[in-house]
Amino acid sequence: GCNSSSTSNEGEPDDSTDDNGTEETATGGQLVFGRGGDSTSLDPAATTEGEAFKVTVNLYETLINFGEQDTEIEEGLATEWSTSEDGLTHTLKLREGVKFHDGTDFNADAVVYNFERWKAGDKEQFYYYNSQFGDKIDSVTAVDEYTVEFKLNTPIAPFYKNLAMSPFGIASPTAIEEHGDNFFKNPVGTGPFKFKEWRENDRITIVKNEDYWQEGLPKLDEVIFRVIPENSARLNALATGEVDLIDGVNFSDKETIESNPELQVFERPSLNIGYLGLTSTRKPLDNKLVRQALNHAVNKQEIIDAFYAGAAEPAINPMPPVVAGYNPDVEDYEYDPEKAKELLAEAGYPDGFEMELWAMPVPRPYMPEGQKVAEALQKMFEEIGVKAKIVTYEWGTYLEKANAGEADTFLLGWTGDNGDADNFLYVLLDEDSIGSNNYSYYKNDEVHELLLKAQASSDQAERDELYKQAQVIIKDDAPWIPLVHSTPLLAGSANISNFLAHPTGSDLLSSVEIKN
Amino acid sequence: MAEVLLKVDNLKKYFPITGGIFGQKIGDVKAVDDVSFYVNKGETLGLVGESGCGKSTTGRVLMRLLEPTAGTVEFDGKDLTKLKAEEMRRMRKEIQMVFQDPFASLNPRHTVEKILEEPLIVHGIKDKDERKRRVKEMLEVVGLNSYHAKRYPHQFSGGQRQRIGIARALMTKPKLIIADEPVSALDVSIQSQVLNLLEDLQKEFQLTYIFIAHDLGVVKHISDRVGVMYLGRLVEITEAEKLYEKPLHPYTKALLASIPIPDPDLKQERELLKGDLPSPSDPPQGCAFHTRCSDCMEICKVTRPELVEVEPGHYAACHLYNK
Amino acid sequence: MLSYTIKRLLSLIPVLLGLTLIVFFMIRAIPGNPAQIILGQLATEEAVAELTKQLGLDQPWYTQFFLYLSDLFSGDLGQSLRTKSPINEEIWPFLAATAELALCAMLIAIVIGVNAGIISAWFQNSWFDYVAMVLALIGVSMPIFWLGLMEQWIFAINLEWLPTSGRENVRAPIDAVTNFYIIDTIIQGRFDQLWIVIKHLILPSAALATIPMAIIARITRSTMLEVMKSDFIRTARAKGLRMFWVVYKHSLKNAVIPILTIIGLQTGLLLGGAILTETIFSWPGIGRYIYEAINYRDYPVIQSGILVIAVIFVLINLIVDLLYAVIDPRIKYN
Amino acid sequence: MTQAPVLDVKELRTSFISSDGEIPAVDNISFAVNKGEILGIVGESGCGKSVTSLSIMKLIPQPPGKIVGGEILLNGEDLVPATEKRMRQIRGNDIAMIFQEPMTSLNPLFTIGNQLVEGIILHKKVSKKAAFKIGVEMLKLVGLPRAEQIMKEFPHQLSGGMRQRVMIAMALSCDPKLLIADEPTTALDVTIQAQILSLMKDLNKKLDTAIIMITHDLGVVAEVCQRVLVMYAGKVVEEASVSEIFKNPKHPYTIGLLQSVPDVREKKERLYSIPGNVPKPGTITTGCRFAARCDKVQERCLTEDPELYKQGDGHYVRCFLHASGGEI
Amino acid sequence: MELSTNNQLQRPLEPVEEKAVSPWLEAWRSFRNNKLAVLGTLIVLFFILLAIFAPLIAPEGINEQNFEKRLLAPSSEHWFGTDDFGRDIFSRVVHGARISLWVGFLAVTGSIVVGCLLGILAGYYGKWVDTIISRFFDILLAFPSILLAIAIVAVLGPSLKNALIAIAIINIPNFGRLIRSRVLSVKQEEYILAAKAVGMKNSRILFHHVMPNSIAPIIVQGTLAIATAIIEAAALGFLGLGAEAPNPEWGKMLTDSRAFLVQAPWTMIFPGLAIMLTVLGFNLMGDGLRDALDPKMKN
Ligand SMILES: Nc1ncnc2c1ncn2[C@@H]1O[C@H](COP(=O)(O)OP(=O)(O)OP(=O)(O)O)[C@@H](O)[C@H]1O
Ligand SMILES: Nc1ncnc2c1ncn2[C@@H]1O[C@H](COP(=O)(O)OP(=O)(O)OP(=O)(O)O)[C@@H](O)[C@H]1O
Ligand SMILES: [Mg+2]
Ligand SMILES: [Mg+2]
Repeated sequence: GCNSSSTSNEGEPDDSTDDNGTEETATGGQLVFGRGGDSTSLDPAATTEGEAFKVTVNLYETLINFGEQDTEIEEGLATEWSTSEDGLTHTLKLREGVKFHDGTDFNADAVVYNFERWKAGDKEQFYYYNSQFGDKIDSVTAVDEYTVEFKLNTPIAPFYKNLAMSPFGIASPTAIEEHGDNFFKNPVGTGPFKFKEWRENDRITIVKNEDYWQEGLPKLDEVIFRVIPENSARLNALATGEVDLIDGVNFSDKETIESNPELQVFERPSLNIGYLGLTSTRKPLDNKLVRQALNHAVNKQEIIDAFYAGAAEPAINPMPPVVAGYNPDVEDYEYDPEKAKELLAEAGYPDGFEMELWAMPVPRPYMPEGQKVAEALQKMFEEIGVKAKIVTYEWGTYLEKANAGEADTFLLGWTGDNGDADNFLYVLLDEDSIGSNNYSYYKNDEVHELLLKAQASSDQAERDELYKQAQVIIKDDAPWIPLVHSTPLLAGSANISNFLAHPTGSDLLSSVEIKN
Repeated sequence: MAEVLLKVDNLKKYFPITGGIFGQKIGDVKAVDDVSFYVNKGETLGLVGESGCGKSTTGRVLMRLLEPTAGTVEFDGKDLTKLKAEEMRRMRKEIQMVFQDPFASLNPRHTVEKILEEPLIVHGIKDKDERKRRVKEMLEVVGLNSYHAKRYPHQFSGGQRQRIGIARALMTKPKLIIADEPVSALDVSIQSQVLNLLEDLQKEFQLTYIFIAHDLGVVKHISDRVGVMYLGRLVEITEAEKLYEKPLHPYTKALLASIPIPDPDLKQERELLKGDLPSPSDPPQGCAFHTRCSDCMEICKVTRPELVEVEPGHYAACHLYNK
Repeated sequence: MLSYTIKRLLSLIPVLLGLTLIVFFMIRAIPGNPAQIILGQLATEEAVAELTKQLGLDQPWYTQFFLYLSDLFSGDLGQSLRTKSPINEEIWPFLAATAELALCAMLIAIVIGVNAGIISAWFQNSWFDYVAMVLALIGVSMPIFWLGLMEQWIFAINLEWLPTSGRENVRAPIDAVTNFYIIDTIIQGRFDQLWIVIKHLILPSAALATIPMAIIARITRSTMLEVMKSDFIRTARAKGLRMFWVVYKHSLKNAVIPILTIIGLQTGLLLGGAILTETIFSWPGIGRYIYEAINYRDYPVIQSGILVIAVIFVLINLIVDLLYAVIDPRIKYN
Repeated sequence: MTQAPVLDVKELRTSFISSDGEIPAVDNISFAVNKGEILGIVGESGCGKSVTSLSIMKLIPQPPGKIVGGEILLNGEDLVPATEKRMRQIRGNDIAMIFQEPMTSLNPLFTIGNQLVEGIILHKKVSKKAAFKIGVEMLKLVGLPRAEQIMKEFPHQLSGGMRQRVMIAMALSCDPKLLIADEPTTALDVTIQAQILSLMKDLNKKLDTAIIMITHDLGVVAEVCQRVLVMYAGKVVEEASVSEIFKNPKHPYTIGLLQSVPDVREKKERLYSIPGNVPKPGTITTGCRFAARCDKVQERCLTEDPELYKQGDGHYVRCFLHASGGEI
Repeated sequence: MELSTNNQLQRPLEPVEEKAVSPWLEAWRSFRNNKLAVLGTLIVLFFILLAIFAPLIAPEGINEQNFEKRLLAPSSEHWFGTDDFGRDIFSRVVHGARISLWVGFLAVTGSIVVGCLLGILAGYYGKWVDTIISRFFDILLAFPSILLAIAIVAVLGPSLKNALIAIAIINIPNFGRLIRSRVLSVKQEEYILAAKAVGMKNSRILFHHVMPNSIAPIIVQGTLAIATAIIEAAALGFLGLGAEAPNPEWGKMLTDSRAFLVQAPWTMIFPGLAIMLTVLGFNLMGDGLRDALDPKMKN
């Protein structure tokens, strides 16, 4: 297992520090956070995994922060920032007097060190850096001890939003050097909590950072992230008080939890889309009419009522409405099996056809019950004469095969990283993204042009307009059946207060309080 | 002199004992060790000896149900040990066997008819009615009824089963029958029925028997000549009368003396053999019997005595007569 | 005895080798390139090729296999692709968790199963016999995943007597030394925690114990019945021995070999078969460890995980074999 | 022989309950064993010899077996109603038993010493050490060499004859008044059988233990017994002293039996044989059970059940031919 | 003391009219008298009938989704309640019998065929053939079976068919070993020696003596194996590695309803009971068959 390398000064065994801690502070207390999977790395830059960020967001801080429950930008480790006219130079003023958990100072050199480290790595090592910034950052320099200057090759429209993403948490250069390859197991940041122990597939323990720069934070003494893979088992553990807070709550349990006075439900604002991809290179889905017909066949509200307990809204566009650039004027294909049949007949399939419908084997926030949604869809398609065979693989294979275009239709979804439209439309539907996140092999030159243009622009209004145009085209082409924007649920004991679920899925726990 | 049907020379059968780390051979069980004898046409040769002395093994090696380690078995002028598998298979028509355990030697899932028919099928009698007829005949011959044909072995008593076993052996009209303790598992009153049957059949079909038993009374009753085995070796062989009246080998003497006689007045003071039968995997040096022999001499501990003709037709393997 | 042990150990080599080979091939037959999986959906082709090379996956299979074997010989189980930790270290807590669960389950199964079997045989055709054997039959017919869920529903959720899942109270975690928490709490003198650990063990081990318990009870009963028919039992009774001694001394020792065989077999099966129970009770055990590794195409983990279980399984059977010789003087191993 | 018998069995009936109903394996058997006497019981397989002996020990497997009637008087005490506890005191102490199969009658997993000492400690209430000493003595008594060593050995290390000696030693270790030997030599070779028989005769003389010798070998009977019981299909068909049985057998079955044994002394041209098979128990319910195989069968044999008719001093026959007490 | 023969008054020595009683008939008689075995057979028959007449018994079918009727408790309309699709659980359980029985039967048949082939080869030819095949069995048996099944399904991809194949594979060594040991022990029997002595060819001995005497244990083992195969299929279904939606496979029904354990326990109770009962039925029947057929218990 992973031994605790407690950064506290006392060299005493863990339990004694632990006990002292609880006795000393009046607030404090311990929060056990039950979740579905373990982190694979605690070096946020080196991973793409949501489960990792859930922990690292509490260990590291980013230069810019998102809002408490939105993706607006706020002060983080940087207190002021400014952009040059041409949009190519960004200057950030850093917070003073912040220390890393290992006692070293946070300053401009540390920021530069981190960026250079990421820049030196390739896409495999530091995915988000390469996808969000990549070669577009020319240089990062320390102007003085607390000022950093970024020079870009081309403007990056969502530059600050990107900086606020969890992967760009600033780590202690000393610790990076010291731990080398094992840094991912020994995280050192400036965040409200310090890393204590990691037992793989079981739990990660983080403890209060006594020297945190924000007065009075964090409230908790200790947070334990505990792995309970099964959703219902996790809820059971919450109900019996073994854990205090859980994510991945089945929508179907919402009512039960709400009716229990000892529990409460938290809703995570939606920043996601769940959809059924229609691989447009595969027969007969290469026919637009067929794709539209399938769109007409789906009763989204029924799915939402049955599997989301109403905690979702039907998706019309490939991005959630909260994201700037959302086009509210696009109309959805209404649920109309007759129409669907007509379209099919028009496309040359009056008797329907057979196809595969791939269902995700794992619960995701945008689709906690992929298998069941698939079953419901299967039934709906049957109504219009399309026989869908439900197919599933383990998650790794699933993605790989879908990526290779082997699926006729497949369930999938996306949770936004930074709340920018680019992070949905370009990433998911641009032809550049075929082979990465464009699983449906959708290709439309017009859309491609619009998206590239939006990417290059730093005028938000112009960008919004471009994205709106793109959505209209995409709607007509129907490369997907956009299904839902879910409001993922969390649940906690009634003792918890001040917990705010963040749309990105990484929840900062510094102001959470618990009455024991 | 009568015609010799079977002649066995220097027959040996060793079973390997495996062991050690690699399961390699670490020794031999000399189940049959250099045995020679002959059987005349139409006679019964009895083989007696204590349990484990190699009687059954001898019987099986003769038919090549076990491959001999060494030696020759000449049957009707042919050396059986040299025959190819297929030739031997055909030859089995001529030599048949009756087994000791009437419960184990009949396939529990076959009807009597099937059991008896099989030898005919195997030896190429294709006509079904012909086979059926012969089965019926044979059942009558061994004292069963033709209505028994459809029944299964478990529906018969031990004695009846042994009759079925005998019938099976007779189906192919063999010349020689090796009977391996055919009556040991039977009760006295049934035993005599089977013995009588065997004798009747011998007369009727001019059969030759090798009759293996450990009951000296039975052997004497049925045999013309008797061979006595001890630890894989033949220690004495001669005509039955002679053997019982004037045994030569000390082991034979002791054996005869051990038989309880069903006559309360005849409570003779007998000489009991000391000790137990040594293990055939580690037989004593020299004469195998010397450890229990009351007449043991020095030479007995060193040299193995040969089977010699002490008197006409009376062979013994003992140094007492080896001059 | 020693030479027998050596002989048996040597004879394990082909089995283990074959096992390794089969696992090796099977893992490679699982669709999906591990390099791709590790790098995620967005990796470039060159990067995948690079990592493929780095992992040695481009080598011919026999080279890969022999490399793997030579690592195994030096006691190196390889490195997890996912966590990049040496499997030697990583696997232990999972193995220990499963072992603790399995041993606990086996203990329950043996104590109850053997005694129920003995008493059933002793009082053949009594009501106890009937009830015990019907229960045992239901036991062998029980889908344990269902039983586990029902247990959870009744005892953890409705009655709230026992915790629903996990090994410990995460609020006051146990400092793992051996990773056998019962032992850990005892050597650390934390007896309040010992109780908690035991409470966590009860439901999963009860679920896991069901089938072996039922099987052991049935085997015990039938072998005891057979043994109790034997001549030497009649001898013992003819001596005037108390039935208790006849049963527990003379009969049991003779019935022990088949019982032991089943116990060995079941213990081995539990180690790998605990995966369902582990899933239901969120037990951080080896079954789940391997199961998750399959999802991630973590070749080395799957390979070594299965191998470790198989080796343990084979070793348990070896121990059982050696125990035969201790119990039965007739089995002379030379 | 006016002395009170050690064991007096009166009208013992033992049945087995099966799906076909109640099958009497032992049907109204009466006999007595006197002190120091060797009583032989002969008969074909399945005629109820073992059931008789197990009934005396009350070791009939129950169910399906059951003693349904009669008395078993051991020194006047009726064992039929005796409790299991009382029986445990009697078994091995007052009545000891040895069995046919020396190979399987010893527990293979315990040392000879362990098994020998067990009974001694139980009945003689002595220390382990003392019991061990007695055990060694007993082994020496039955003529086993290196007794101390054998105490530490396991049954499989001994030959059949040695094991049977151990069984005898075990049986005699608590000075029983009665020893039941159920075919003790059937599984042994002739030479070993002779050793064991002579040992038993010696011990009988030396210790004055009464012995019930069950066998199917008439030679053995002639050799060791004083009195004989001939059983057929669960019933005693003839009882007499040994010399009477051999010189003057009366029951057709006894006669047939004696005639069908091939004799080493003289060669008969043809053996006599009793036709037919031993009936399965329970199949014959009326008349004399031997009637089907008897060549002297009369009308009434098929309908009436003959009684044991007294034929003079201690000679009883269950045959209508001798109903008047005369001879043919 | 002379003995005359030929007495008129002989009672028949045996009843002539006694019928031929084949060992099978004998086994059937003893099976019939075994109450538990009969009970087991009735249970199995019951489920077989359910499977055959499923469309008549439960005409509602397996996939009548009706979201208005989600998670209804058992009632006269829906005996076992409804699931989260509003589907009638009774209908699904009834149709599920088809899948479970079919999987159990096919998987076991498959392993019997392959296992027997290998087992006969090993037992009959001995030497290196035996060594190789036995080692192969040893290796397969050294895997914990469920893990092996999971791995096989991982290789083949999760589906009912592949689950069936995986179950068949993991059961092969059981049958292989059984047959091998049967062949070896039958080979030792005296009646085989007798057959050889008669001059029978090996192939004939194999087919006329060894095989018929091995059928009984295969039937017994096969019945019991169907029981385990049903559980194994359900376990794979439970792990999401078995039947595809909307097949009402019992194990899959259990996982699908795990979330409703508290809210709607009937969604779990009935499929679980169905598995248990079917398996119990096969186990009882197998036990009964063992008692009736295994020659060791006879005599
Ligand atoms: N297949 C075998 N493998 C090894 N040893 C064997 C084999 N068959 C027989 N033996 C040994 O060979 C010796 C002679 O056995 P065999 O069966 O011929 O004796 P027997 O005289 O027929 O004895 P019995 O009177 O008990 O039938 C015995 O010691 C036996 O253990
Ligand atoms: N446990 C039992 N269950 C049913 N019937 C039994 C049982 N034991 C004995 N019998 C029946 O009782 C009858 C007498 O058996 P017993 O063992 O006394 O015969 P035996 O004279 O000792 O025969 P053997 O010479 O074969 O030992 C047998 O026919 C048998 O069918
Ligand atoms: Mg023999
Ligand atoms: Mg008996």
